Amino acid sequence: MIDTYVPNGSSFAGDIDHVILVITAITGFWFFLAEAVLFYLIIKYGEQEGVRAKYVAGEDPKEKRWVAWPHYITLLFDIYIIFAAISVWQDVKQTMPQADETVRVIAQQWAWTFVHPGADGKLDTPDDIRVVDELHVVKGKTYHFELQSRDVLHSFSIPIFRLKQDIIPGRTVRGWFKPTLTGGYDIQCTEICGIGHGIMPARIIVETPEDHAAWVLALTPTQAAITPSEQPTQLGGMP
Amino acid sequence: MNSLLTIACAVCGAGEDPAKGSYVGMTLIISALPLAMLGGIIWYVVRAAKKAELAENAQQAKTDGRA
Amino acid sequence: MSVQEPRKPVLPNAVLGTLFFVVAEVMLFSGMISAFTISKAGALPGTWPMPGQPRLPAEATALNTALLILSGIVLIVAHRLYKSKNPVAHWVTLASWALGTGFVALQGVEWWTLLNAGMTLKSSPLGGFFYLIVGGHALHAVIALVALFMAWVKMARGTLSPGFFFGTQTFWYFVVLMWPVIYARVYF
Amino acid sequence: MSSTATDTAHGDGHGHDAHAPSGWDDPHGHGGHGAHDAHGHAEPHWLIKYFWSTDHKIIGMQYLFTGMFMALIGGFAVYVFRMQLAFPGMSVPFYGRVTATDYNALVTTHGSVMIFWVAMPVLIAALGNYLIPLMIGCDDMVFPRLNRLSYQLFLISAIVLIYSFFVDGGAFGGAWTAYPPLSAKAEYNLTPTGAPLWLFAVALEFAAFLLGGINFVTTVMNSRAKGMKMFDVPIVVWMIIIASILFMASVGPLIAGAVMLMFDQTIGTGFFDPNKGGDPVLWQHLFWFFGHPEVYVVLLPAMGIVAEVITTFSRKKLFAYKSVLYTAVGTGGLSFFVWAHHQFIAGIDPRMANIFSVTTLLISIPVAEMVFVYIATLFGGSIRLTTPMLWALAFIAEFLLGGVTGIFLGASGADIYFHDTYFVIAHFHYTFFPIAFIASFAALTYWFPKMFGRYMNDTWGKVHFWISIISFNCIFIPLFLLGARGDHRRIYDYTHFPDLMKSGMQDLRILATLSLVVLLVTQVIFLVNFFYSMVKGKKAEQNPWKANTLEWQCPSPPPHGNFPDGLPTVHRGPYEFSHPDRQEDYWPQNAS
Repeated sequence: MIDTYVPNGSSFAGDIDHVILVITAITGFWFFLAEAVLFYLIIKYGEQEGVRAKYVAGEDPKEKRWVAWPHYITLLFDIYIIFAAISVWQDVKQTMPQADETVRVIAQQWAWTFVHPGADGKLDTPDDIRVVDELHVVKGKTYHFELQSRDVLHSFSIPIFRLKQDIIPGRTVRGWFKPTLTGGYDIQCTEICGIGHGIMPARIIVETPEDHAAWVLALTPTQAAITPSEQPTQLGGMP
Repeated sequence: MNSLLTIACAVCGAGEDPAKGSYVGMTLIISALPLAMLGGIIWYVVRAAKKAELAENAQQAKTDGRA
Repeated sequence: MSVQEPRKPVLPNAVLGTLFFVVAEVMLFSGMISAFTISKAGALPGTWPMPGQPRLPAEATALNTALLILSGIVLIVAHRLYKSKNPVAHWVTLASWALGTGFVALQGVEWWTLLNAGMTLKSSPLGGFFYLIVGGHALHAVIALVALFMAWVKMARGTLSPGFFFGTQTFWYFVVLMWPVIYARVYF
Repeated sequence: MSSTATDTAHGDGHGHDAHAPSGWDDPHGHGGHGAHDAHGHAEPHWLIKYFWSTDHKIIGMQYLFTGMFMALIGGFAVYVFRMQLAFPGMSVPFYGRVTATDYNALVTTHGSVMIFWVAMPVLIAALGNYLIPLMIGCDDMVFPRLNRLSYQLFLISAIVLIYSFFVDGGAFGGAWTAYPPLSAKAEYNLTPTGAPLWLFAVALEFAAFLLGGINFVTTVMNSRAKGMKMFDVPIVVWMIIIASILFMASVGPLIAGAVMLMFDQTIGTGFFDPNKGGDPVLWQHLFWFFGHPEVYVVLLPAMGIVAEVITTFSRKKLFAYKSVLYTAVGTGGLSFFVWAHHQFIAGIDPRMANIFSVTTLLISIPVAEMVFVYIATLFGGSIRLTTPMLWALAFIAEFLLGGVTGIFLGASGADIYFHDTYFVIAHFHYTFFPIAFIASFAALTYWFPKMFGRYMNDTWGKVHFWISIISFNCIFIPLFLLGARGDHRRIYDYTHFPDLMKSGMQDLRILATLSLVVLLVTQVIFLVNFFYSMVKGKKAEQNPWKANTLEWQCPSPPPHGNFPDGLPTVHRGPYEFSHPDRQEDYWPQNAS
């Protein structure tokens, strides 16, 4: 449903779409049923000359079941939705699969810095690749991310991955994703972060392993004399 | 400075956050407290109202008896 | 004979109004205390209190606490005497007021000492929370003491309305009962 | 707040017993004069009469008109920023170019004004003040002067908020949730004066409603008419009472947080500053601990209004009165356990999300039950589609959509995608618009004859209704679609996001904006109808709708003291319509 418009770009996007579909089906059914009953009653019991309204207290269990049964069923549906939602939540947010690579995302007013591990696949080494407003990842690899903020709350959101996580200054927030679709897509900041909140876009570039290797190679300096990479210790305060 | 970075593992939930226990405890207390207080007031008022009614009835019975 | 006439409200307006106000106030303090507890538990080892800053004088404050609780008990006695129309009632009320004032005065001395020792609102989270919570309580205590003093003046003159006295009492009991919770959470 | 203890106590000295018709403490009070038609010599100066009155009806009107004025501000704000979204960079008519700073300030203002200065004062303060003493059959609130103080605090808070537009740096722009560190430090939010002023206004407003709420609850507990038992109290009064209690019990932590945040802003403490050992997430807890019960604080009175209107115009007894009452209490109780669903992805422990997901979905049961009960009430009725009835039925129809879309956001797994998108905006506008506007229109059109002794024009009322409802749906259904396609909130200009400028998305934004303009312009019909009918409308009798509750058993408009023939005695419940033992199809509560 969602994927008609927003492509389904990560390993768990389909699961989240499925939960949304389930909820849409259930709530849609209830919504249209309730609206239909409402409109039927309005039309059926419009004021008529000489017809007096019924006197129904609604306290008798026999009358009450008209309301009681629908909400028992609502409860059943609720329980089903809870199980569906929580099982996805556990996959996406509560457990992390083994990572192939870790990237660090540093947000500040109003730009993103993405620290890629570079050729050696490890962060905090001299060959880290720091790019502003562009995150390069490989299709099919499992990534962990470390979110850090230099100033206020931000939120790291990639709609095609169905991924969203707030970034809290003073902490490192972790999560994971596994891209399944190549191409360039939007990264959004979804937590208001000051006047530049609307001009804080970034792009995620999902590449094939070959393209990514070429990209890494182009940005890796040939000599070892590289400036030491910025440590997370410089967090907090304005840059 | 590095030590100031606390790890709030939002995903693995490994309990690294030292505030977790008190956070959960405070959540419970602060959620249940208003209900407990209001329940207390309602209980007291209902009990007092019942007592007043009983006393009133007793009074009534007394006056009736005398009459 | 507590029930004088039928159909009298179960609780007088003033008591009921104050009671609901107290519910909101208790939630105010529980908000602050829970924030304090979470911040304290989340603080890095060795920063609570910050090195170079005094720890809170829990032992000395025990005396203040005792004064305040005694004041509450004395006010209960005053209430009993007032209801039995005993002429001594207003002196007992004044005694309760004096004990309460003693509490606020001793707290003031404590603040002065701490401020001189370098613990301010801005010096550390502990300092901030201490002045916030204890200061908030002190503010309520002062307001309640003003009301209690007015109650004493009116009682001595014989113009006191029971509603005013009961409302003030409700508020003062709230101040008294809130304190041990604050004392136990913040000072230790 | 400082004088409350003494004031409450004072009020008692001057207050009145449940059954004493005399004893209001208004020194200028004159029993028996109408609120709007008397201008005799013995009258107090009109300034004193309308601005210093302790009469609950006048205070209710003050709240109502202030709320309506603030709604115009909130409406203008949304007009400006929606125009910017539809036509980025355009100079908006009557405003000019919208900068990013303006945009954030307008969004923040729209949110906080509509919730705190429109929904709360109109639904709770205005209707509560106006209706509670009339509906429970007493002459005034138990603490009339506290009531006046409550309105004055509220007025000051509104003035402070409006003033904050004109200070250096402009109004606060950190969203109505005011998350620190953005809201805490001027170097982040760039509104050094606007942010503290906003916070001060909100705190003052809370103090005002706290006093008002205490007054409502005490009045209903102690001043009910003779014979009015627990289950004879009209549902709308119950709902306002439950809402007031919810408000009182939940607002404390937020006031604590507001004081802490204000210290952070002005003194430079570090309660929410991670660099000083504070915790920014703490504010979110204190805020949402209040913020979610707040939803039910405004929802319940709206539900109550709908109950009154649909029973009257379908000539039916309310289906399962007790169930409605119990579900309202249940909703209130549960609402203290759901707040963290606003923070699923905010970095809290993910296991907490599971618990809050369960409680959030559970709260759908009592709310759904209330809606089912209202629908069941229509069964077998004799439905008259007057303007207030149309609004009340529209409330049910529209609120249903708001309710079911909440399930998406309460289910943690789906919320990962929908959080902070336009889906959320559309969802809560489908709840808040019915609450704050549809229910208010139902209430105003329903009680207008009582308030002013005249009818509103029904034809224009229906024109206003249909255009409003259609344009409302045309605003927010596109926003659901935009949200589903990934549009995130509080963005000043979408042209920076290529994925959000794909085919049709801008068209949806333009459709929503144009519908909004239609909706706003339509309100002129209502305002003209309202104020014209106030002076020139057809005269209304005492009980124009043939309703049962006590407010219809006194003159329209009610004089000072409400019941000139003595306070009523209640013999039955409020919804005895079409009773088989009675010839008329209504049976007033006080009729023997």
